[in-house]
Amino acid sequence: MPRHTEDHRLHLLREMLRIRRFEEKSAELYSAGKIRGFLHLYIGEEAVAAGVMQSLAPDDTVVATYREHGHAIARGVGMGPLMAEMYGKAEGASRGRGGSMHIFDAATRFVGGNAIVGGGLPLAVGYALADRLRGDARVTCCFFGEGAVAEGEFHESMNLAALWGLPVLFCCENNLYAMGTALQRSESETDLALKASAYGMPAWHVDGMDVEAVEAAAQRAVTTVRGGPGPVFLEMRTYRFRPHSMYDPELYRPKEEVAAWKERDPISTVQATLREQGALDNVALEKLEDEVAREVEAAVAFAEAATLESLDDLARFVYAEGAAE
Amino acid sequence: MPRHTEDHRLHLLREMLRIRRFEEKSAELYSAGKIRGFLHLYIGEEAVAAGVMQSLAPDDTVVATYREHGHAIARGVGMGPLMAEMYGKAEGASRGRGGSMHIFDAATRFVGGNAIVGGGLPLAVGYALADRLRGDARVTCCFFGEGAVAEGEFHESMNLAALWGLPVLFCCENNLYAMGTALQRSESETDLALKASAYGMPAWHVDGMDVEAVEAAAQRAVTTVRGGPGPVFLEMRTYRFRPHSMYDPELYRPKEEVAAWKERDPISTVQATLREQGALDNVALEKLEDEVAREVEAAVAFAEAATLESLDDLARFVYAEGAAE
Amino acid sequence: MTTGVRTSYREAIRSALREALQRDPRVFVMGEDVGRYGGCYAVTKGLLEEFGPERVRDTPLSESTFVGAGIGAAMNGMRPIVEIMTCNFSLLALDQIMNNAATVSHMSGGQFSVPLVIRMATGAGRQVAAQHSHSLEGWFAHVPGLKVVTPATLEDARGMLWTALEDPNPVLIFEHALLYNAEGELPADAGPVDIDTARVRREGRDVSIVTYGGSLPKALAAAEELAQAGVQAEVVDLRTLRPLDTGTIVASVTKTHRAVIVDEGWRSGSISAEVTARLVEHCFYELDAPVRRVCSAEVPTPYAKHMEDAALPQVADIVAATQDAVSTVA
Amino acid sequence: MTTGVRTSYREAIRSALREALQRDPRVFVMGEDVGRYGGCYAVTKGLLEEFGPERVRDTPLSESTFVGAGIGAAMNGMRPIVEIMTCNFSLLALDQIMNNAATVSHMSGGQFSVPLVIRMATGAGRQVAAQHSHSLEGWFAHVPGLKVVTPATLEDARGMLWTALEDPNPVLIFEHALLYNAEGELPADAGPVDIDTARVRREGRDVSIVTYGGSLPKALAAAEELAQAGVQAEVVDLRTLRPLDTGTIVASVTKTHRAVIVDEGWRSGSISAEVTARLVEHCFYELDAPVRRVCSAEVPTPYAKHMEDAALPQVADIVAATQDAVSTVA
Ligand SMILES: Cc1ncc(C[n+]2csc(CCOP(=O)(O)OP(=O)(O)O)c2C)c(N)n1
Ligand SMILES: Cc1ncc(C[n+]2csc(CCOP(=O)(O)OP(=O)(O)O)c2C)c(N)n1
Ligand SMILES: [Mg+2]
Ligand SMILES: [Mg+2]
Repeated sequence: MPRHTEDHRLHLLREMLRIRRFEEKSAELYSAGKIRGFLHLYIGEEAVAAGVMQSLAPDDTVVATYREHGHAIARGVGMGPLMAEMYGKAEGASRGRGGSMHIFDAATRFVGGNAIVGGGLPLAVGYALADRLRGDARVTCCFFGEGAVAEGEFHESMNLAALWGLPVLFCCENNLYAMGTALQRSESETDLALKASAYGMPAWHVDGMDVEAVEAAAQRAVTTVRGGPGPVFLEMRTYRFRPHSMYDPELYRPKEEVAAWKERDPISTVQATLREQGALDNVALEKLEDEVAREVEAAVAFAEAATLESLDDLARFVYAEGAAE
Repeated sequence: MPRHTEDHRLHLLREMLRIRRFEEKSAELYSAGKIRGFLHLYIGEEAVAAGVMQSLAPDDTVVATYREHGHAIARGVGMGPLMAEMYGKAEGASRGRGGSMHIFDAATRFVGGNAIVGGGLPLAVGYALADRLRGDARVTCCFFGEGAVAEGEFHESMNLAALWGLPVLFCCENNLYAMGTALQRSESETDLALKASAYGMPAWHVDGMDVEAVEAAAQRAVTTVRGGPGPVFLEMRTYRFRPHSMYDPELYRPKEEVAAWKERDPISTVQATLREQGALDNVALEKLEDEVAREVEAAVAFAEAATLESLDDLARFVYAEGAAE
Repeated sequence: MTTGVRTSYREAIRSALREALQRDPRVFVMGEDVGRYGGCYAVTKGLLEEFGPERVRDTPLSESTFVGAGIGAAMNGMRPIVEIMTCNFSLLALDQIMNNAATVSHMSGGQFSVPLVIRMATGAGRQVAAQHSHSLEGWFAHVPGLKVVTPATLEDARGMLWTALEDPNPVLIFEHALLYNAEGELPADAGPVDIDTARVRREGRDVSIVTYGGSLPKALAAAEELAQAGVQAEVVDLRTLRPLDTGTIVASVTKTHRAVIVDEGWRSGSISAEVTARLVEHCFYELDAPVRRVCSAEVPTPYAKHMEDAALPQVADIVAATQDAVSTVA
Repeated sequence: MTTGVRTSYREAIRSALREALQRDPRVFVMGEDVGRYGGCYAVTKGLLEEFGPERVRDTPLSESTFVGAGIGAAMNGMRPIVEIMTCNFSLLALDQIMNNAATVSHMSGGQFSVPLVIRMATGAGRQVAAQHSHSLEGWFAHVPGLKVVTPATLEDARGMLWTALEDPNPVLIFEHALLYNAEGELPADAGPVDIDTARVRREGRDVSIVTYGGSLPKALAAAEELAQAGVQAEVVDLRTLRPLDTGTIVASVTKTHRAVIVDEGWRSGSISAEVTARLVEHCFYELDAPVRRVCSAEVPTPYAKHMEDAALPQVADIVAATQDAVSTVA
C-alpha cells in the first residue's frame, strides 16, 4: 500500500528531483558536446517513473524505452555509470556501447534502454514467461509511449500476455505525442485503457502528473499482477515539457498547451503539498536540492574521470564470452 | 438489399455448388498428382464467399487468402484459368507462377491469393486509400481467417483504416482453427466482433453457415462502408469440413465436432429451404448439378489442354514490363 | 562409433529436441502448431504428449512477439527453442532478431546474453511458390551477433541443436524442408557436434564444390557423376554460415585450385558471393580459374514444376559448372 | 547545363518531392512525422503546408501496414512515396517489402505491378548506436523484384526520385543521413537521371575504388590523398545496388587491374562481396591483385565516438587498402 506519510512524500520529491536535475545537466552537457547521439529527456514525466518504481521489488524486472533516464534513476541505476555511458566511457552502464538510448543494468534487472518503438514489449512478455515457467513470483514492468500502441508488437504482446496469463505490468506513458504525431492522429480509439481492456485484461488510467496517484495505481496494479494470473495495463496521462529530442523544433503543439501542462509540474505539486503540511520549508528544500546537485556533480565527475574503452575490445561482447551456464 | 426470391436462392445454391464441386475435383486431382504444392480447401465455408460476393459491385476490390478458390469462383474468376493455374500452366490465372495460393485476376479486381497470414490486410488498406484519394466510391473487401487476428498487421490495419476512415470491409472467416490452433488458444478475447469494435468501427458477427444471413449482413456492411467514412468488421462464424491442407492429420479437433458442423452444411440448408418452398425437386437439382459438373469438367479440360510457359520466360514479370503509365 | 540406428532427418531433430527437454528443465519449445497439430513438418510430433503444454507451447500467429518473447525468456535464464514454421515468416520477426537478439549482448556491454535457439524450415522444391520458398540462411548470415547453422546430415540434424543450446548466443538453425525425409544410419549415442567448422564430405583433388544444407545431396550426386567422367571433386559442407570457416574452404581450394559454390539463395548477394570474396582475399594466387556460382535464379520462386526446377540449382547445373571450372586453362 | 544554384542534398530531395507532388496528382507522401513534425531529417518540411494532409500523410507508428498500404495504393493506380524514417525500422516492414512488393508482379503473371517508391535514411556516424545505425541497402539488394538506389550526389538526390516514380517497380531509395547537409551547385532545371548505371566519379589508371552512397565522399577524399602520393585512383559510384551495373565496374577494373570496394555494410555478405564475385566472374584474368574490401566492422554499431569511428570505413582505411592493392605485385 502507498505510504502517504510526509517522509515518503519527501522521498518521492527527492526521486523526481534527482531525475529532473540529472536531465537538466544532461541537456547542458549535450549542448557542450560532451553527450552525443540522440538524447530524449523525461522532464515533466518524472512522476511516472518515480511513482511506479515504488511498487516494484528488487527482484522484479524493468523494461524501458529510449527515454529511460527517469526509469533508470528511479530504479536505482547509479547516476555515475549512467552519465559515463552518455559520455561513451568504459565505466558507463553499457561500457560506452549503448549511449543514452541503451542503458542496461543487470544488477537492478534494468533491461534497456530499447530504441525501437514497441520493441521492448515482446522482451517483457518473455521475461514474464520465464518467471512463470520457473515459478518465480516476479513482475515484469514494461514502459512504452502511447505511440507504441499503434505498432503490431503492442497488439501481439498484449494478446500473448493475457492469453498465457503472464505477470506483466504494461505501463503506457501517454504524453499525447509520438514525436510530432498527436494521439488522435495515431489511434482511432484514443481511450487507451478501453482499448487495452479489449484484450481481456484489467486496464485503468491515472493522472501521470500526480506522483502519489501514480504510486497508488501502480501499487494496485502490481498487487493484481502478483496475485495473478495475468497482466494489467496502466495508462499514465502525462506530458513532456521538452522537445522530443534535441533536434525537434516543436512545430506541432501550441505553446499554450505546453504552458498549461507546465502548470501541473509534478515536482511543484508535491512541493506545494509538503509546504502546506509544513513538512518542507526553503531551508529543507535547499538542502534537498543541494544533495541532489551533489549527486549529479559526482556523476559528472565520475564520467569525466572515466576512461575510453580500448579499441582492441571493439568486437568484445558481439558474442557472449564463455559458454552459457 | 438481399433479394430473397427463389431465383436468387437458387443462384446462391449454384454458387456454393460451383465452389464445392470445383474443390472436390481439385482434391481428386491433387491425389492424382496433377495439382501440387499446398492446397487449402474451402469446403464447408462456401456460404461466406457466395454470400459476401453478392453485395459487391464489379468495380469493388477483393483481397483474399491462400484458401481462396471459393472467393475467386464467387467473384467471377473463370474456373478454367483457376484450374489451369493449379496445373501450373501458362493459361493459368497467374500464368502458372502462383498456384493454388496465389490466384490473381485483374479483370475482376481479385488481388490474390495471399499466403502470408495477415499479409493481405495492409494491401486492402492501401487499395481503399487509393480509392479515397481519387474519390472513387469503391469498397475493398478483405478476407482473412480468425488466426490472422493475432498478427500485428491485423491491429495496424484495423487502426489505420478506422483512423483514416477508409472504405474497407474486413471479412473475418472464423472457422475456429488456425491450422491446429483453436481460437481460444490464440486469442485472449474470443469475441472477435467485440475486439474489432475497440478500434472504433462498426463490428458484428453472422452465422457463416447461412448463406442468406451472410448476404444480408454483407449487404448491410457494404452499404455502411459505401456511405462512409470508415470500415466495417464482419465476423463470419463458419467451419472447414476438411483438414487445413492436404497434409494435415487433424489430430486437434474431435470427430464429433466436425460431424456436428457438417449437419449445418450450408448447401444442404439452402437445398432444404428450396425443397420446402417447392422451388427445387430432384430433377431440378440434377440439372443444376449437371451444369456445375460440366463447368468443372470444362475447366479441367482447359487446364489439361493448356500449355507450359516457355522457360525462356522464367524471369519475365520479375520486373514489370514497360514503363508505368 | 557404435552401431547405427536407421532414422530420418526429421526423427534426428525430434530426438534432439526430446533429449534437450529431458536434459535441461530450462528448455522449452514454442511456436505455431508445435503441439496439438503435431508440428508443421511433424518434427515436434509427440512432444506435447510427453512434456505437456507448458514446455511445448502452441503460440498464436504472432511471429514478432513469440520470437521476442523467446529472446526475453533467454535473457531471463531459460533456454527457449523457438520454431518459426518456415523462414518465410521470419521476415515478420526480423526486428526482434536483428535489433534485439543480435545486439543485446554488445549493446549492454556484455551484461546480458541471449542463449536462444530459433529453428526454421527453409528452401524450395515443393511447388509452394513465391511466399513459401525462400532460402534466407545466407541472408541472415550477414548479421553480427547471430550464429547461423545449416545441418545437412543426420548427424548434424541431431547434434547441432545440442551445441546450439550450449551456446550463449542466438543460434538460428535452418532445416531444408526437402531433407526431413532423408534417411540413414545414426549412432544411437550420437551427441553434440561443433557448430563452427566446415567439413569435407568427399575428398577430391581437381575442384572444390562448396555448399551447405539442402544443396549438399545435390553436390554429392554431382561429384559422383563427375567421378564417372574422371573429375575428382572435393565437396565441402559449410555447415555454419556465420561464423564462416574460411580456413577449411581455403585449404580445400589451395589443394584443388578451382571452386564451384552451390547455394540455393538468390545469386546476387547470397552467401556464395561471400565465399567467393573470402577465396579472393585468402587464396587469390591459388585460383587457377574464376570461381563459379550455381545459385537460384533471381526470381520469386514460381509454382509450376518445370519453372521451379529451372529456378533452383540442379545436379546437372553443378556438373556443368564444375566441368567448366576444370576445363578452364589457367 | 544551366548555371547552378547552391543547394543541399536535403533540399534537392525536398524539391524533387515537391515537383513530383506538383506534376502528378497520383503522387502522395506518407510516413511517420512527414507532416506536422516537419520530417525526421527535415526533408519533407513545408510540404504539408503546400499540399495538405491528404497528400502529405502523417502515419501512426505502424511500419508494416503503412508500407503495405503503399503497395496496395500503388497496385491501385497511385504513385505513393512512402518514407520509412530510417532503414532500421524497415525490419518491421520486411514481410510487406519482400513477400508482397517484390513478388506481386511475377506471382500474378504480370497482371499487377507495384510502382512504389520507398525512401529511407541509412547509415551510421551520428553516435546513435546499434538500433539506429544500420546500412541495409546492400542487404535489400539481394531481393529480386526490388530496385535499390543510393544517391550520393545532389544531382542523384534530385533526379533519382523522378526516375523511380516513373519506374513500374518498387524502388527503394537509401539516403545516407550524413549526406543531408552536403552542399553544392545544382542546375536549376536538374531533371531525372537514370537509375540503372554506375558512374565513374573520378578517373584514374592505377586502381578502381568502387563505392556508393555515404562512402563516396570518403572514397573521393582518399583518392585525393592518394593522388598526392602519386597513385591515380578511379572512383566508381555504383549508384544503384540492384540491378548492379556489372559493365561499368568491369570496364574500370579491366583498365586499372586492381580494385578496392568501400561499403558501409557489415563486411560478411555485404554488397562488397557481390561486387567481388562479379569481378571474379567477369574479369578474373584482368585482376593483378586480390580485391580489397573496406567495410564496417562486424559489430552492432557502438555509441562511443572512438568506437563508432573505428567500426566504420574511414578515409585512412581506404587509403591504406588502396596503397596495399597497388603495391601488390602480380
Ligand atoms: C519502430 C520505430 N519507428 C520509429 C521510430 C522513431 N521514433 C523514435 S521515438 C518516436 C515516437 C514514439 O512516441 P511514444 O511511443 O509516444 O513515446 P514518447 O517519445 O512520447 O515517450 C518515433 C517515431 C523508432 N524509434 N522505432
Ligand atoms: C505469417 C504466417 N505464419 C504462419 C503461416 C502458416 N499458416 C498458413 S495457414 C495458417 C493458419 C491460418 O489460420 P486462419 O487465419 O484462421 O485461416 P484458415 O486457414 O483457418 O482459413 C498458418 C499458421 C503463414 N502462412 N503465414
Ligand atoms: Mg508519446
Ligand atoms: Mg481459421
